[in-house]
Amino acid sequence: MSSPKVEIIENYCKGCSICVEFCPTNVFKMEGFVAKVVRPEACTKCMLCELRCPDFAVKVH
Amino acid sequence: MSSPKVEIIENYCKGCSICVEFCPTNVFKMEGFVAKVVRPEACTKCMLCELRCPDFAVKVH
Amino acid sequence: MSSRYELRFSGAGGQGLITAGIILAEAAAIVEGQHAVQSQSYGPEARGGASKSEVIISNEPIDYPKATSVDACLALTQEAADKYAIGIKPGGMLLIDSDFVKREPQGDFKTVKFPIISTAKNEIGREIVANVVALGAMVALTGIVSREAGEQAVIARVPEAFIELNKKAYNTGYEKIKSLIA
Amino acid sequence: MSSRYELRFSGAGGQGLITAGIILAEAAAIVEGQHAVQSQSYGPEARGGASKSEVIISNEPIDYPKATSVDACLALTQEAADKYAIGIKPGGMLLIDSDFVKREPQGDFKTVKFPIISTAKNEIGREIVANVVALGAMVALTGIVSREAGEQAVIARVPEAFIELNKKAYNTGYEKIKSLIA
Amino acid sequence: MAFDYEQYLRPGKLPHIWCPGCGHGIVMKGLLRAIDTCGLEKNNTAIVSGIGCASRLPGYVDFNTLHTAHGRAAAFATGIKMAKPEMDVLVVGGDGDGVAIGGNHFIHACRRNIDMTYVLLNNYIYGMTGGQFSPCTPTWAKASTTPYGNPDPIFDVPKLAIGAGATFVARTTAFHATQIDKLIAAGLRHKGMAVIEVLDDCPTAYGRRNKFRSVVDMMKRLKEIAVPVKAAAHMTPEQLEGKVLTGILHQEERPEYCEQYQQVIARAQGA
Amino acid sequence: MAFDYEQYLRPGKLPHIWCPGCGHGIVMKGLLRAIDTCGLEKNNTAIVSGIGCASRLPGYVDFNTLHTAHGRAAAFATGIKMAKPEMDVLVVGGDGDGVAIGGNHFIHACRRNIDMTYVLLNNYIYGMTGGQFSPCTPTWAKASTTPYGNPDPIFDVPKLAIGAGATFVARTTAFHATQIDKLIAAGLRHKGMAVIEVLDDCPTAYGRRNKFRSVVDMMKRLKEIAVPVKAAAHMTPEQLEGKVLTGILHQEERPEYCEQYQQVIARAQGA
Amino acid sequence: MAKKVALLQGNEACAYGALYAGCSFFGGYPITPSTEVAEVMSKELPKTGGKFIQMEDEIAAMASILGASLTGAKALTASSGPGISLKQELIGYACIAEIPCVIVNVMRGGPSTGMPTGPSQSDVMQAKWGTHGDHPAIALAPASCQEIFSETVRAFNLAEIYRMPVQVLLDEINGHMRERIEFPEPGDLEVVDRQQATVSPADYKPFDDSQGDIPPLASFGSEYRYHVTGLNKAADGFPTSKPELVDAEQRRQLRKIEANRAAIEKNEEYLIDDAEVIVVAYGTISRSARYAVDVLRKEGIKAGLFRPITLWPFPEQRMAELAGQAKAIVVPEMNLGQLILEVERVTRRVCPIEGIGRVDGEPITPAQIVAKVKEVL
Amino acid sequence: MAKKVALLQGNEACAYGALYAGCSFFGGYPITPSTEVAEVMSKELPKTGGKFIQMEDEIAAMASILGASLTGAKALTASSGPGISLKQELIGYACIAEIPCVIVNVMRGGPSTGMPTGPSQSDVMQAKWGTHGDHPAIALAPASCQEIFSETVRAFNLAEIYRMPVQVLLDEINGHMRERIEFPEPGDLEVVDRQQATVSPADYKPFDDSQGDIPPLASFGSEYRYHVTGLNKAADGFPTSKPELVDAEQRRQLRKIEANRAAIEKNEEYLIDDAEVIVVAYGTISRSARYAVDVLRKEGIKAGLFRPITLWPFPEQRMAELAGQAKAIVVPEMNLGQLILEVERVTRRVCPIEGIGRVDGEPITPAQIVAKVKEVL
Ligand SMILES: Cc1ncc(C[n+]2csc(CCOP(=O)(O)OP(=O)(O)O)c2C)c(N)n1
Ligand SMILES: Cc1ncc(C[n+]2csc(CCOP(=O)(O)OP(=O)(O)O)c2C)c(N)n1
Ligand code: SF4
Ligand code: SF4
Ligand code: SF4
Ligand code: SF4
Ligand code: SF4
Ligand code: SF4
Ligand SMILES: [Mg+2]
Ligand SMILES: [Mg+2]
Repeated sequence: MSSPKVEIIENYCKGCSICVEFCPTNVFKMEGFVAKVVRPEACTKCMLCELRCPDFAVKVH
Repeated sequence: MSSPKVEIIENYCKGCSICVEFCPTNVFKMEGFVAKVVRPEACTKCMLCELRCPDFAVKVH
Repeated sequence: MSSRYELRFSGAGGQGLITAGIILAEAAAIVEGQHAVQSQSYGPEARGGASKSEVIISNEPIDYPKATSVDACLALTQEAADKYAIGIKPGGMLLIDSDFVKREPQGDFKTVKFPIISTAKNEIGREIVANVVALGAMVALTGIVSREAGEQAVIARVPEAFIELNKKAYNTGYEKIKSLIA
Repeated sequence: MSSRYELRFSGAGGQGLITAGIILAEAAAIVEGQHAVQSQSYGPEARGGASKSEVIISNEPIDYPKATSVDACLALTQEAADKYAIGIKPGGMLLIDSDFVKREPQGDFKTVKFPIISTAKNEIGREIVANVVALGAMVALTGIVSREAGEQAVIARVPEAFIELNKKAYNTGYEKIKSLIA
Repeated sequence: MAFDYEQYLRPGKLPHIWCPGCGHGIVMKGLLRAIDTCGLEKNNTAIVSGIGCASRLPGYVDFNTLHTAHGRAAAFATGIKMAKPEMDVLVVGGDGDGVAIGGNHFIHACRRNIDMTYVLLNNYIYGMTGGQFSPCTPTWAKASTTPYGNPDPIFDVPKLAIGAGATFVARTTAFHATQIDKLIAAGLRHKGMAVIEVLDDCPTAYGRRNKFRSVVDMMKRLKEIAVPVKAAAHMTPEQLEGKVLTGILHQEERPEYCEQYQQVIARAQGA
Repeated sequence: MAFDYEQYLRPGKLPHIWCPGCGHGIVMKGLLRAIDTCGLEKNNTAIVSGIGCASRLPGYVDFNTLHTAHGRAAAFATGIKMAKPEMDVLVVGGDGDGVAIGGNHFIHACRRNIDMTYVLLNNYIYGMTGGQFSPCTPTWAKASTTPYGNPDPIFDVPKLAIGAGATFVARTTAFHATQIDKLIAAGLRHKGMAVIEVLDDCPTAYGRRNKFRSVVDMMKRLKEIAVPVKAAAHMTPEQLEGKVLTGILHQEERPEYCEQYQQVIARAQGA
Repeated sequence: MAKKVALLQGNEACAYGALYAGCSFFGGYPITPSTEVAEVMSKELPKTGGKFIQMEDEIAAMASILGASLTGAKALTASSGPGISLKQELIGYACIAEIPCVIVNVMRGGPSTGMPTGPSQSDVMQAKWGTHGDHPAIALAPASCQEIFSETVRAFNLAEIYRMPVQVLLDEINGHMRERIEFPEPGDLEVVDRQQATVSPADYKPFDDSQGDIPPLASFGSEYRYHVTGLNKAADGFPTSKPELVDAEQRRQLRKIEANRAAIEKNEEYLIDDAEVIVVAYGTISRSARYAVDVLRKEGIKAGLFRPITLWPFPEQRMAELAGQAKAIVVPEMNLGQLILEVERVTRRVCPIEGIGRVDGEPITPAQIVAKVKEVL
Repeated sequence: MAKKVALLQGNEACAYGALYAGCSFFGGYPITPSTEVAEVMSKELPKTGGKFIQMEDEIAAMASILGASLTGAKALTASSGPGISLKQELIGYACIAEIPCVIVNVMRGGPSTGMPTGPSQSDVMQAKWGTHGDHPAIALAPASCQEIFSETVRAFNLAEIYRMPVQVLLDEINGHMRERIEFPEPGDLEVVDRQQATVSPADYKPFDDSQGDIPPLASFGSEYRYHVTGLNKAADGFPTSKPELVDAEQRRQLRKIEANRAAIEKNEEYLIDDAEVIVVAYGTISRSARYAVDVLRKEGIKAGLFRPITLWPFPEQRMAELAGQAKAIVVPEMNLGQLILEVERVTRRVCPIEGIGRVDGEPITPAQIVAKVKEVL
């Protein structure tokens, strides 16, 4: 299994913080109005961020 | 208890036969288009004819 | 103008007068290829009350579809007679059921009396065909369609099983009137 | 004709520009007893996109309630500046947030630049009062209502607990512009 | 001993327009007895209907009566009750009126639990318009718009009412005349939305088409299919096949809508 | 591993119009995954909505999409399905659209058991019009037309659907994202009317007014109130107080409407 | 005669006309005096695999035919006043989303429940203005059962050609009366089918006006996929509020009618050439009028009949011309003055215009018209 | 100044006007751009024991206000195009059953969902013809927030006086814009309460026209008991289809308006005396027109404004007079030509009449009107 790649499409992100708050391993952080990937290495690929982002802005590969 | 008086208001009666068929003691009979009281003495005052006549045409006193 | 001829069948709701009107219109329009319009009026209430069915027959297209001055009228009940005999044109005809219409409407028309319902009940055996008896009677009275056309239209309308009954009703009505007015 | 004066507050939905317009209109209409009409436009979508609020102030009843040729315009975003600076009349005024409007609209009007949002954030401590900072700035720029009337209208609108904050925002905006254009 | 219906009937309106054997007359009488039992005052009572044969009922009875548009009775009644909560408000109407076109108002009145008594005269057909199928017409029965039999499943009216939140739901039939007034009276006494379905018959538009030889045959069917809830508890699913439960099918206590609104008023007035 | 939503999205339509944190986006994604799971064909699938924020969903997805009038989606969808039964038909829409103005069409679609999948995005408010209360707004909550709190009781949507005759009824929340697609997929596979209620959030028109500090707080509430049906079986009424059951709440087999109508056709053709 | 003949009610003729036109879907809700249309459809449609559905109300009925129409079906509903009022919102939807369908209104006395079994022509203005917003309208008012058949066919044609709802206005009299009908053979009457999209599915836009004012409508469930909305929309079917697009769309929709008046309008003229008094009448009452004209002519009075068959668009040019030649115009209607307003408007009242209104549940008789004509002369 | 003043949206002013008029019941269903009316009512009504109810849809909202009105309450609903279309059947019910109520329509672009946030005046004809059957109509179109307040009061008065529904037509612009309002004190504006029955309960007939065309309406829950139906009915409220009774009833209902035009009609004239071009405009657009008239006058062009405040009944006599004096008439409307049709009809087009239609979601500007006036001159 290749190491996960977590991506945020910034112009889709509306800054709701859902990904930030519910990622079990705190991969994201809010920066201004958008979420940023700050600890990609911590990702366990649980996919919840991608599932819960209302704006198609998170992609986990 | 006075003996029951069963009465049919003929111009209300529409001749549906409900009173005739469901009187337990066969007090009524159809005559032409209206029901007639034919055996008033048999009436037990169960009141069902009055309750079930859709046309306010039966009165049991 | 055209040969416009106006008939009215009146009585109580449920007596089959609309059907009688339809059969007559079919006899004229379909069997004989004339023009015909049939219409009816509903009473003030959805059910009950006097009811009428009108048929206009003509050799030309018919404009106004309702009766303007009635050539021949049938009345099976007193209420219908009271209400609908008005409108019969001078010299027109009125056929009444002599058992039910006791107060004969007065006017400049010929009145023919005949116990239609009781004929149906007693001679044909089924009160329900009174409308067909009446139809036969009206055909005989008016001659507006041929006897055969009327019979054909009756046959075309009724279910297989009732053809004989209705033929009998029609012809009885027809013949009774023919002998009455002969 | 009348002393009709037209102001436009533009920016993004959610920046409180409608409220700013309302407060200004209240300052004019209620505090000062002038005539005023405030109106707004919704963007193509129910939410988001450029938004504008317009206030017309006059000493006479106001007919047409929308801007015809704008005396003074505020733009908090580039999109709003691009879209709504058109319509400023020759010799009119445009106030832009210098942090957000980088491409300055060109035209026969005077442009004043001032970092409104950052002032709210950094000097007042709450970005949410940027609209009141902007209001103070517009009052200073235009003088269409008195400083006091504007302040009074601000006080009347905001909840008790936020009065001081908003007064500060208003006055900061007012003074910054006064010193800028002095 | 005969019940004095005249006291509640408008003079000169009988005979009514309903056909011979139409069940609606039986239900009307039960309704009047229930009103009498509960001592409702004429001036203080509104009876609201929609359009249909059943909906002609209010015209005969001497209350504040409102014959509205097809399907809208519950919504008109809601306006009356909200505006004058001290009035007793009843709705009467047919199956088509109540749960076809009127379905939305019916379920929302149930949801609100507004204090009204809704008597639904279910003859499982559109009587007034001559016998088109209604949402209560049995599947594969004949109606003028189902010449090959009705493909539609039916609404179980009590189940629908319960699903929507009605707090009193009962059912009986026109045959069970003595139960009609009892259930309506219980509904009137219940605080909140009470739905009483009365299965009755439309010999004219349903009976003939569906091979009932007479009104009496139709009444006998009502007698046969009815099973009191209590009795049903001891019956097997097979035994219950084709039966309908009668009696009070559901009752619960929930805040009544106008009372809830009194709280809104109290809050608004700063109480 | 990332699900390829793009294959089902119309190009160039993102970002969508929904507010930051609006639950509708989460549900839309679940819907697309379910469609993918079930292998629905784009050309053969119709997605129908009414009016409201939720009802904007069809505009984003690449199927035959129909954005109708407020409340009427189920009725339009019924026309599509009846006319072309081979199509897969989905309805999506809000609580107001579905069970306020659209209540009648909703219950009748349930009654008919027509083969459609109805995804009801219940954010318990009229979002699009700025936050008036809906029939799903909690009692005493604040909305723009209930400044003193909402006096209305709510519809329990699954209970209403079951009462009306739906043969598949399920519920989940936007928090339970992995369940959304599973339940919708189960609904799509079910032959007959399938109702899937997804509780989601409207931070803009509901959250602020009702003192939720953030979208995240609202999501947490969804997490907390949800109890899977199985788990609920072991819980006391006290423990269930304030909770909502999730999962498949009801499933039964009944003839499907279009198939019933095929029988009508067969009869008409003398088969 | 080789043709099949029958004595049919107007309502029945309407249903058979719809079937002739290829109607394969009926969504309805019963209401007097329109119910026979539904009854015939419920019997005939399944014979050929068509669909009849009785919906929960008139709104749902209207919705169902729009859904069905989008799948490519020719779709019909029938109702009367109260039901037609309920359908108004969705009639507007059909206009803006440009979905072909036919709506039969068998008019009865109104407003509200009014007189369910009484004839009336009092929904004529509603047929144009009933729904909110600017929108196109086509409404036909046939007079005889044969014409009800053929105009119903034409209604479907117009609906399909102009991609919009078309109303057929009958009334309790011609809906219920029976006349001899000759059933046209296939091919006797023109039947227009929906224009098919020719561009590739990828290029298809449901409101693409680049080829003309009436873009082809592809069917749901074909290889064409698209979006439909009741919001103002761009050519691609997606909502827009760009002023120029909204303006173009709204104007195009009215232009569908205005630019094609010649193809849509239809009227009949009887003894009009030398007429000094013109009776303007439609539907059932045109039959009274024709009868009256004959009576008047017999008496030497130069009366003529102008009978709009298309009430909307109203044949205004021809009406204006005729007004120029007439000494007076008489407009009998079973209402309290509706189409007469349009007659007044388009003629500039260059001659006296008198209405005969009747709303008591009885038809206007030839005698009434004769009397009025004599009065105005 | 002693009077309470505030800056209010037109919709808010409308709600406060209703409260001033004594409205104690609001039944509604939310829709943009009318919602603020409901919002204010939901807040203010319970303060004085009044009732606010949000119903399940617009039909129910309309039904609820009619039920409430029968108990004696002054009742209001507010909506916009789609909702108003849905209410049509029951608007007819209110007409035939003669139940007072006020219906506010804050017009938006249409048809169907159209442009919910775009202003429009395209429901003007619907306000008269939307429901089926012949029926009376009153519709008012105020222009400013202050006038919205006072015309809403007048709407209630007219509803109560004439026992019928009255519509108040606003649009997205004047419904949403804010202006200074002076709240009238009690007594400043006339408030008419419902005429009470004076006969004994036994003699009361709800439609007894023996004392005049507008019989008093007793309240449900008083000692008067009666029957109400949407069928044509006799004086006692019970259904009838006796031709003479139906005829009398229908005509009486229209006569309520026709015989009282002077009391109902209201319009404003601005610089009209010597005007050569008359701009006929109403509601929001009358404000553009007034501005344009000022501009034109400045340029020496003799323009004047005729502003009908009562759109229905349309002030036709005055309009016809004015047409006689004018060289041209210009009718700007935010629609594709509605009231202009009535202007054309009543003036016989004795002078050129030009419309300015706009349906792109933007208001008609003074400049557009100025340009058009110059063009027609
Ligand atoms: C809006 C509207 N739609 C349809 C009708 C026609 N209509 C009158 S009564 C009725 C059905 C009546 O059936 P139901 O409510 O079951 O009452 P019943 O006559 O069987 O007692 C219908 C469809 C109407 N009057 N108004
Ligand atoms: C006939 C009609 N009535 C009212 C409206 C106004 N309206 C638009 S959306 C909406 C409510 C939306 O609420 P919901 O369905 O719950 O969807 P949400 O916006 O919450 O997703 C309303 C009342 C309308 N467009 N049409
Ligand atoms: S996949 Fe799971 S662990 Fe990885 S970023 Fe997303 S939520 Fe965090
Ligand atoms: S969940 Fe999506 S929209 Fe929300 S903050 Fe994260 S990336 Fe942005
Ligand atoms: S039940 Fe009544 S109506 Fe029927 S036959 Fe007996 S008396 Fe007559
Ligand atoms: S009261 Fe009973 S026994 Fe007596 S007549 Fe009536 S049904 Fe027969
Ligand atoms: S048609 Fe049916 S429901 Fe109507 S009165 Fe007759 S029997 Fe009763
Ligand atoms: S208003 Fe509410 S429902 Fe609508 S998009 Fe915003 S958050 Fe979502
Ligand atoms: Mg029924
Ligand atoms: Mg919602």
